[in-house]
Amino acid sequence: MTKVSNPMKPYLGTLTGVKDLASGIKLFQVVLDDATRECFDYAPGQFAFLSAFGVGEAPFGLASVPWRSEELEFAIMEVGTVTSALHRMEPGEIVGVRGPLGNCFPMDEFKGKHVVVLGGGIGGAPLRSVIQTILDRRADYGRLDILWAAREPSLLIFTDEYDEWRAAPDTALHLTVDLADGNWTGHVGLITQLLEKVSPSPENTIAIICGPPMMIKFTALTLLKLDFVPEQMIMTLEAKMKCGIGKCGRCNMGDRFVCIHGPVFTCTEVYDFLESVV
Amino acid sequence: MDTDFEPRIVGFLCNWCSYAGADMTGTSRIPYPPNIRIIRVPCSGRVNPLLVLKAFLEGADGVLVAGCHPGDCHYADGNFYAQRRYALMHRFLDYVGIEAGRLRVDWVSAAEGARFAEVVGELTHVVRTLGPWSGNRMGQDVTLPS
Amino acid sequence: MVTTTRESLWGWLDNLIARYPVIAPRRVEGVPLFRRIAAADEVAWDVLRTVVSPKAWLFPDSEVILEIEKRAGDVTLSEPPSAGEQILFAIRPCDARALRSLDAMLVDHSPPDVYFARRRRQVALVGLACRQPLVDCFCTSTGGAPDDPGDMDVMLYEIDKGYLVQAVTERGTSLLSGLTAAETGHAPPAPGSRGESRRMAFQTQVSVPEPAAWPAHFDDAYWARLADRCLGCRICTYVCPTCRCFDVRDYVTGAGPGIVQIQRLRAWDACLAETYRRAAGGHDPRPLKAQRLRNRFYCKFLYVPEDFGAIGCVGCGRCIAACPVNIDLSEVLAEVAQMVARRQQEQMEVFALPQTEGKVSERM
Amino acid sequence: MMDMTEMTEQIRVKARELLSKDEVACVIGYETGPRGIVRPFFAYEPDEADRLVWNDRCAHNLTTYLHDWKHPRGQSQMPPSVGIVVKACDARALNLLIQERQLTREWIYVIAVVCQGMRDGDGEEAPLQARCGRCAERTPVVHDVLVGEPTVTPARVDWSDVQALEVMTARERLAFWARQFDRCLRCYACRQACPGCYCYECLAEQVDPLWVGIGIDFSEKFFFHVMRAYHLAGRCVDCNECERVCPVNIPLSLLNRRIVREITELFDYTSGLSPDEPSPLTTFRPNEELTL
Repeated sequence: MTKVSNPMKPYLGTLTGVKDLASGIKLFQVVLDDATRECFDYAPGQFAFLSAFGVGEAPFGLASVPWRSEELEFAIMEVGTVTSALHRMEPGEIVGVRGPLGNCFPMDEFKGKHVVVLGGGIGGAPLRSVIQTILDRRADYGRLDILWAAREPSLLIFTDEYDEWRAAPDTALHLTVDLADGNWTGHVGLITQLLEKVSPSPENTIAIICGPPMMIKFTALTLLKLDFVPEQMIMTLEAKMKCGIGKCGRCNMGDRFVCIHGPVFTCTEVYDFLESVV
Repeated sequence: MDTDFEPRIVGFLCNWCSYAGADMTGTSRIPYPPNIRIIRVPCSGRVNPLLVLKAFLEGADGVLVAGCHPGDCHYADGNFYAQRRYALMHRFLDYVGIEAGRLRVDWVSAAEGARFAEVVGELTHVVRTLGPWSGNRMGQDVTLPS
Repeated sequence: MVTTTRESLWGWLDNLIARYPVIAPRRVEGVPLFRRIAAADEVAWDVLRTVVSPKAWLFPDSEVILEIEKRAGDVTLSEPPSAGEQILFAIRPCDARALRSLDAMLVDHSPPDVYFARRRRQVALVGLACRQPLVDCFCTSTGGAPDDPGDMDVMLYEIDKGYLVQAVTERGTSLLSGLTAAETGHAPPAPGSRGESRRMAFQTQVSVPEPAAWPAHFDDAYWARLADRCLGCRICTYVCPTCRCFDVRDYVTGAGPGIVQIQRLRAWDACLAETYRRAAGGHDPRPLKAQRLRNRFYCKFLYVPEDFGAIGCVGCGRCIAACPVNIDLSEVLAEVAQMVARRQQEQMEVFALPQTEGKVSERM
Repeated sequence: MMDMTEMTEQIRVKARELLSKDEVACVIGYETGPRGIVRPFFAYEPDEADRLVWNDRCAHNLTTYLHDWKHPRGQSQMPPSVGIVVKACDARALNLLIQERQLTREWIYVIAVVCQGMRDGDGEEAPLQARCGRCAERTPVVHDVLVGEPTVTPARVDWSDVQALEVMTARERLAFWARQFDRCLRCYACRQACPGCYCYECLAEQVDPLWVGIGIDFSEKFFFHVMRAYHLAGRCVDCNECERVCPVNIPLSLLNRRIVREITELFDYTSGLSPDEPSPLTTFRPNEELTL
């Protein structure tokens, strides 16, 4: 008997780990059931719906890479009903996972190029898979500059991994916060200001931006000022969505759907959208 | 009348008078029907009539809203607002198909343990006579012939 | 192709009703709607257009897509059983054609929506040709015809002494077995020919601007003016035969010791709704009513044709008839056509006068 | 009685004057669309004033549009002044909104029109709308300029439709409402058209707590409609827009009017007559005792 696949039916998975990442942000680690694990073949940039059964499901960018662990990892901030329900869950509980969905970062095309990664707050979560891909295949890529921003120090995510990132060859991590607290000794200011200070050369470089819409908009403008062209700028967009497969109609920006044509877009594509993303 | 029918009754009791009154019923060992499920609320004025409606739709056959006697409200006047709302809503719920007898709004003080038992007893009896409310999610048998 | 008397057709229909659920236009408290019928005489034959399109029977206003049971740390998911075969009876050509658009969006575009696809496979369409369009019908303007049997399994044409009956598909032929024919051997009318001959009877005729013409007018001030009177309700999208936006949420239906029963529901949603794009954090890329209303028209005439290769509007006229503030799709199309013409004119003038400054429209 | 053409002319003259003197940013009135259907119209330019009309098809309660003007174009500046054409029922809605601090009287220029009732259907002989037959207040209670001569028409007190329900048993009434709500699409046109419904997030769309689920079943629809009626208790001005816009003819006035009658009987209050008197459910009399 052939297996009838229903894209609206989630796979079942077990929460194997729930870790505090930052204030109000947790990392969720999910291992899918044996039968479905091999169906879930994903690449950096893709997303999946997580179900907290009884409350609902919502889409989240995959923050992990498949070769490091069989655990799927999602960094989730508590903002709405589904995320709150997830935050109340504990390891051992069962969640639903629907995916992988959407397109991915063209990591092969980036080979041999310098990469600038710009992450803003929780929006930076999908970039961790990009960073891990480059670190694990370090020789394939040029210089890696990670510009990592948050509203305040307590909201910086993946702080545990900064040492690994910093230790990698030809890799630099630049942190900034909009508002410093007493213990913060690093850069203070918007990511655009940090970007102007770091001022990466556009030569043979790809810039990848993830974050809230306003951050994406102004970071892209700053990159243009630094002589980047839109073709060199890649971003992932987020939108409220219900299906992830181009049916529910909700995530369109003009005639492009974030779920099926994205979530990864070049800046050129985004400027071509009929509708503004902000 | 369905003899096996045990009414499900939700009681919204104000923290300061009626909930204490219900406590008094228990400590005085006055028996009252076990059909009531009690929800403690700060004030009868807090009980949005829509909570009552929601209780019916989620499976209640009767609802009790009880608070301090007028003039005794812990918050000075919450029960006066409640009184106005329920004077209206009581009749309106009946109009949309929830018999007036299924909703009881009454004042029970912390000292009136016996009275609480009496109120619950009367309400349970009335609801038992009326039978299950058929508009709720459990029943779903509302498409009656015209 | 046969003819049959009214009595024979009713007899045949009663037979169908005995075997399948039959959904047909019926007056419910005076309101014409597609509802399941128990007997042939319940069919409202004179109803050209029900208030809500029959899509509701393939893509219901709300449906359970998953039954979820949580039991002591274990979760089981099950899909609801199929509704089985059903017949949409006396469906009009525009509504049947709209199902083709829904096919393109929900089934042909991979991965398919299994819920719609399953119902679609299991439905047979018995069409009824229109004889006289309503004032706001404009199917011929969108490439349809009031007597097009193309999307049907069986097509019925009202004639003076009964009905002309055409089996369009094999499924239609097998459905028709048992129908007593009065005369046989009629040649089927060429698709669309009868509509073509009656083209003048259509009071609403519009030329639908090509998809490629729309983007240039996205920022036109017209949309904000149009949206001034829009109430922001969802009538137009809910009565529309091609709208397919939906919302998904879980609902706890029952709980006991160690067990929770949940239904995952999906229900119609509308791009006109204020909360449609509002994300949990509060961000909303479409906060203005004008943006939301504009999206509806662009979806119909640009996005759906471009993304799914289907038509977004079949000209049934339901949104025109139902809009409480007379936002009239045919009028909007005419306005856009005028904008397109004006733009062409302006571009020609720009070529003629190289010094002319281009007008920059105000972005919403 | 003043001729409708003359009233149209007076509205146009006033609108043109307001717009050319920049006293208002816009005049909200009525126009006749290409299909001959009367619909709301927003005149921004003095020349557009000539599109305004007045006749017996100007049914829409335009005050509902004032909610869009409270936060014009998503900005936080003070709203511009708006001119608006109102009938008697609409004027009561204005009072309601002023009373509820939704708008200040100063930024509304009220072109009030003495109304002889609106008609349903096509043709000259079309019947008066049911609500207009019941209406006693033909002269608007708020105005900056009054178009037409003030009249009082004796109201035809008629509760027969409500009474027809009241003689049923509660179970029959439940079945009646189940039949009516069965058709409801949850398109929320009733809410959108209502001048009294202006919450930023309606209870029907709130997800936490979830009052109304997305399921289109009886309990969700029943809750929505009873909730809406209750939220309008002491506020509903009986303009009956909800019922008029309903695409599936749900007799919503039977809900609203029953509450209107209760409010009158219990509290001797009529909504929208004064911008100052508080709604009866937001106040109480000292030591009052009501039958519960």
